[in-house]
Amino acid sequence: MADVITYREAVSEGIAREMRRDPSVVCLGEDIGAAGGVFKTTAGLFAEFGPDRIKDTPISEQAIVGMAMGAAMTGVRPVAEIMFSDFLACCWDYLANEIPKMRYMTGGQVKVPLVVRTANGGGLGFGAQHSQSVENWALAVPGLKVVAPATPADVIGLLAAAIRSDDPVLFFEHKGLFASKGETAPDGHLVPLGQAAVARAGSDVTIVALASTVPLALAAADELAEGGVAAEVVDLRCLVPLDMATVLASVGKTSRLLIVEENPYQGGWGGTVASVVADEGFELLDAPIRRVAAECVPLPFADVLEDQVIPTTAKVVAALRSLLAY
Amino acid sequence: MADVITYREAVSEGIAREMRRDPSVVCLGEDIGAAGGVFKTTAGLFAEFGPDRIKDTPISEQAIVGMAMGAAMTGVRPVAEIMFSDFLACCWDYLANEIPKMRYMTGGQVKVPLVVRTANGGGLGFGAQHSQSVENWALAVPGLKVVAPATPADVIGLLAAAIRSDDPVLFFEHKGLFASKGETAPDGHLVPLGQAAVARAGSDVTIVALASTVPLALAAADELAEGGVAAEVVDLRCLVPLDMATVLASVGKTSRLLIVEENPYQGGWGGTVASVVADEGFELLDAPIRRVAAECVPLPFADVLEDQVIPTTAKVVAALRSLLAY
Amino acid sequence: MAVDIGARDLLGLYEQMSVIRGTERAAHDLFLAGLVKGTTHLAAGHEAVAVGASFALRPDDYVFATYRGHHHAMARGATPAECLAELMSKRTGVCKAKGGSMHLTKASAGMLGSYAIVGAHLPMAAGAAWSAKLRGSGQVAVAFFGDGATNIGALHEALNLAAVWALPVLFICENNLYMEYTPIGSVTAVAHPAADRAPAYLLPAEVIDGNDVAVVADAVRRAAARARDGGGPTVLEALTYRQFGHSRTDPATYRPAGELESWLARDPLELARQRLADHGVPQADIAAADARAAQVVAEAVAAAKAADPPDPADALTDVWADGGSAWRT
Amino acid sequence: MAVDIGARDLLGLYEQMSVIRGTERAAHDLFLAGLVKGTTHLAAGHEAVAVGASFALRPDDYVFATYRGHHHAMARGATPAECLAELMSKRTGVCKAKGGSMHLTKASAGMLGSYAIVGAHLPMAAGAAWSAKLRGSGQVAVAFFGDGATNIGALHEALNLAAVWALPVLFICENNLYMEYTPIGSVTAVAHPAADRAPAYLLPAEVIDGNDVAVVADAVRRAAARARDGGGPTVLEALTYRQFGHSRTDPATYRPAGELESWLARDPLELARQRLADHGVPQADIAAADARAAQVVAEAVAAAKAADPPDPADALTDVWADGGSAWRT
Ligand SMILES: Cc1ncc(C[n+]2csc(CCOP(=O)(O)OP(=O)(O)O)c2C)c(N)n1
Ligand SMILES: Cc1ncc(C[n+]2csc(CCOP(=O)(O)OP(=O)(O)O)c2C)c(N)n1
Ligand SMILES: [Mg+2]
Ligand SMILES: [Mg+2]
Repeated sequence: MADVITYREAVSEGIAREMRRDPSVVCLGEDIGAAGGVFKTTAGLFAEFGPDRIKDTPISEQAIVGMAMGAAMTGVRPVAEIMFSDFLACCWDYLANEIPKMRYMTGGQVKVPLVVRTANGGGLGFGAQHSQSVENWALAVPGLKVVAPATPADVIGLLAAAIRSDDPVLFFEHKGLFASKGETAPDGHLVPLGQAAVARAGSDVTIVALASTVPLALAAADELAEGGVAAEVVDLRCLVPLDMATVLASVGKTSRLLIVEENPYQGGWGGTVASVVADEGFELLDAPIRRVAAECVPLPFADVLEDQVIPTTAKVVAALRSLLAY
Repeated sequence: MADVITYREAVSEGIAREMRRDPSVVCLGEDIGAAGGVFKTTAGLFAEFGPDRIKDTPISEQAIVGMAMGAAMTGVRPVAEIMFSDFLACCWDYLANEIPKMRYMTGGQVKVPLVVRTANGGGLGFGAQHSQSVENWALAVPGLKVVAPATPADVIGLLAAAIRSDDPVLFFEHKGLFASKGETAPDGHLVPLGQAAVARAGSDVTIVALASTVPLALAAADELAEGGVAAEVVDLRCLVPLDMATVLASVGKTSRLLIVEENPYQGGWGGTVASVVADEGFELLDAPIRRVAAECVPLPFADVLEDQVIPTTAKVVAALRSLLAY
Repeated sequence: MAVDIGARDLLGLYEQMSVIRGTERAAHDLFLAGLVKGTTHLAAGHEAVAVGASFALRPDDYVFATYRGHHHAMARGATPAECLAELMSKRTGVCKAKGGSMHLTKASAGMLGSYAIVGAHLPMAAGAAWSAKLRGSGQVAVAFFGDGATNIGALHEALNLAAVWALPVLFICENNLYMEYTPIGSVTAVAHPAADRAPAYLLPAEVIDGNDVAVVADAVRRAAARARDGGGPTVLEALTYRQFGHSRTDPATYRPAGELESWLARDPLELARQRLADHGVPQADIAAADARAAQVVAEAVAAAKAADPPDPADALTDVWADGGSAWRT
Repeated sequence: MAVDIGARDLLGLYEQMSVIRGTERAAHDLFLAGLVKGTTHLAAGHEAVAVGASFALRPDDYVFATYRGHHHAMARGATPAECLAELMSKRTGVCKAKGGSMHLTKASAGMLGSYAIVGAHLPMAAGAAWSAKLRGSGQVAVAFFGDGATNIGALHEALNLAAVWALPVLFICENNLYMEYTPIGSVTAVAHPAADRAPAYLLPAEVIDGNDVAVVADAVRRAAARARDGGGPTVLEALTYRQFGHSRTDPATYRPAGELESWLARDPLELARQRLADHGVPQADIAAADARAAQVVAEAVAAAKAADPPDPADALTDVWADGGSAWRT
């Protein structure tokens, strides 16, 4: 039996494995050192790798990511932490305009092999500036790989792929999943970027999910299974590269597509998935494409309000029922 | 006959009309004063309104937009210029996390009536950091109104609506349109936010376009008209509020939808439009939904390369032909 | 330094601090009891900064605070009841439970918000000051910020522009030695992260005892007067200490032994009691003030507990000027 | 200040400056002729900063420059031909015509890019210095930036972190008095926008004559030596002037009368000629250097003109490590 670890532990485990393997991997961020990070996702790293490779920084998001970029251009593989994904807005220039464009603008001369890790998403009552799902900002920027794992094993396997990648990777860890548990990953485990996982097989309807919405989709599928409906759950794992082949293959089986995303509908990645299917998969569809997404509001503080805004299992179940009834 | 002005002139005309009407309207930005702006879109304002209402700033995008926010919260209506839309990344925190959330987070206590104007888009050989279409960053943020006019009259009418709005508005002026000409707008002209325009009526296929892609869509429609095809061109004018009613009504007539956008496909607003139609308009469609969008690359410098990346009339015509042949 | 607060005013300030301290303790207990969700950052220890500054400001001046802002909200007039109700996700919360602990705002009292992205509000305060200047209102804007905020880019941009435009804005740093768990001294070269940066903008600065309410009031009064006279911004660095951990249940084990104790000895309420004694205020008056404060806090806790949760439908209001949140037409 | 460049080296530096000046003039003419599209920012007048600094650096040191960076690219070893080809959108451009004038980069010569978002590259240079320190390579990183960049937040964050980590990085400001059309003095309170900020980070700073190649070389050599010895960063503010307008065809009418002329009298090439004369270098040698430079430029123009445009298929390469640009699988 494989050991069980938390998603939170998987983060530090995944980083530690790569740091042991490759001495050029270094970490920087706020309170990631002796404190082990505000989410304890870097716990133990400082003790094992010491102050040269695990660097506490001032509150300077631009310097954190900008320095990571300069280091990545010159022979180091930085793993930078931005504490909450909302704060990516404070260094967005680096992620939108600098890092992803470097290789292209220089005609291929310069690579930027870095990972920016960040705690994404809501559901914990942290309010409007500490709860957003901002993966769509990144999706719109050519040149960034975008990863968002849903399980501890995927955290480890995707961190390995991300840190070894010569492309810059934005790695979204979901706050709501930190306490969740799952099997750990065997030594050397690597999940290639751009391969979706079929988290549950089924033939009646396809649910496409990412990170926090994977457990919601699975719970909804369980609920429908009681009524004899077999839902297939596709965990995208990455937004870039986006594994549309797996999605289209699933829709080919089920003819029905529901997309579940934590971010607001407008501008959400579900629109990209839907539009590919509405084009290339048009003939596969027996029903409209539906999306369960967040409302167009900032994330409210009170949990009773937050529940109204972001997807819940109940909302996914309701959407599936209406889709199946079409 | 109405007078003809350029899109560029329409910007300063639109601002001037509001500044004359409302003494609380003030402008700030880099080189917007005596110099009249790098695109000459504020030409004449300094002479007419003087140094208190037209403020040159240092190169401090965070201070520009952050100060505009503080001023807007306290009885002034700032119109801030961010020279190139790419630089929104330098003050993204204000546009993503602060301005749009203020009213909601405070339970409705505080309004933020400001406009951030910026020169958006490519096609001029300005390279990867001065050419992006970044309207999708804004689309993904609840609480921002997003405007992108295609004609001089719309520039004036939408600026009036934006400046008078008690909601924060991100106003995208397209660099490629500055030199274009059109009828000016009558006194008091106001185009409400969230109303698309049918720029050309037709019954065979719907083309949804925005800003720079409106003239492309019209040119393509002209080309197809020679072959007897009547394309309807919907100019969205705003992304938020998004006028899906007009789009769905058009698709109801034509049963075919092509979306033309300058930004990359992944994460682009066309995905949002497509997914609404693939849901609510599913039964209206006789063909897959197609999108002509930019490639997943930073904007290259050389024009022969840039043409490969962003939409052109030829690409729109080709996409229409294939869609009509379906 | 001329500290000219009379005994009567001082006792009032003491009582305000006592109310804030009591509310912070209550918030702490309510958090441990599971009645405050999410996160919360207590300001116990910082009371003198908020209360002293508020005393020196006009009611129509503007205050911008951080996620550690309960004290500023209350010092400006938000009631303990509406603050605790906000923390406890109640309909009667000062922001209708939409903001939460980190975003307490009371616009009607010139408390223009608590901001949870470090440093972001510094330009906003400059903007409010610009607005005051444009309108000729004579108002001053104040930004309170932590030592940790002194290394973020927005600080630099705000100080420079405020200086060049000679805006009526005060930048008041609450230097409590720590960011979250990392000492500010380990990530800043200069000794005074705020005051030592002021010369880079030709701004005047003062390092003050942030635990002495009279000292704070005096420094803020002088800075505000200069700002109103067109003399531009001032940087004040108030030395203080947070008595709880950074947030929630942080046990603050990173503190060196004895540090907390030495600061507790200079607790702002204790310093105020000493000053009151120096002014000849009887112990009984102080005790009475404490008793009134305790009463206010107890009633606030009760009221917040008794209040209703928000109406779920309220989740979709207050995005736009029309009251709603629709993104399409 | 010890300026110990021998006559021979100085003549070499002069010739480099002459090549750069000639290339900038050619770029100007090619722009007016419609052969350079988009925009371009000429560095004529700034040559001494680039050439002096390069002389003082090791070949493996790192340089980060701005959109006004032709001089830095060439000083570090990019050829005039590949630079002009880039400006003219040719396949042989130093960035394959994907970057353009604002993004000249020659990584193999340690010229790690030209950046068009003001100030963004300052943290990058600090990061390269951090990398050098981690690898124990003894390399130094240099960021060149304009006076206008001194008011952007990234500067503050970079200077602070570089100071605290004692990184081997040099921050060299080319203060040419103007941003685009607005004088830096109108938006900055201190007299020296870069040097006067250094004390805020406990960093050493020097204001130097940026038009005197020997002065620049000397200051950079000393700063680089200190950085290599673990002494941390230095801020240098090089006073210089851009002889053309900001970009493209800007006629620079905002300049006060006589200003350009007074700076032309201190043209870096003229100053170098005076120094060469002081060293007893014959006029003929100087003329021969100019002639060689003119030849190089003429050949570069011819080569760039003759080169092919890029292959359209190249538009979709170089995004990812696999060479392509696919966003889906
Ligand atoms: C831009 C940004 N980076 C990081 C954080 C996370 N964070 C919240 S509080 C804090 C420490 C702030 O320290 P300081 O400014 O000294 O204020 P204090 O908490 O001591 O009052 C950090 C790093 C944030 N909220 N915003
Ligand atoms: C963040 C940002 N804001 C604005 C601009 C537009 N812009 C380009 S160059 C320039 C002036 C820069 O002045 P300075 O730093 O002095 O450099 P110089 O052009 O004088 O070499 C400005 C405002 C930009 N490129 N980036
Ligand atoms: Mg602190
Ligand atoms: Mg300059």
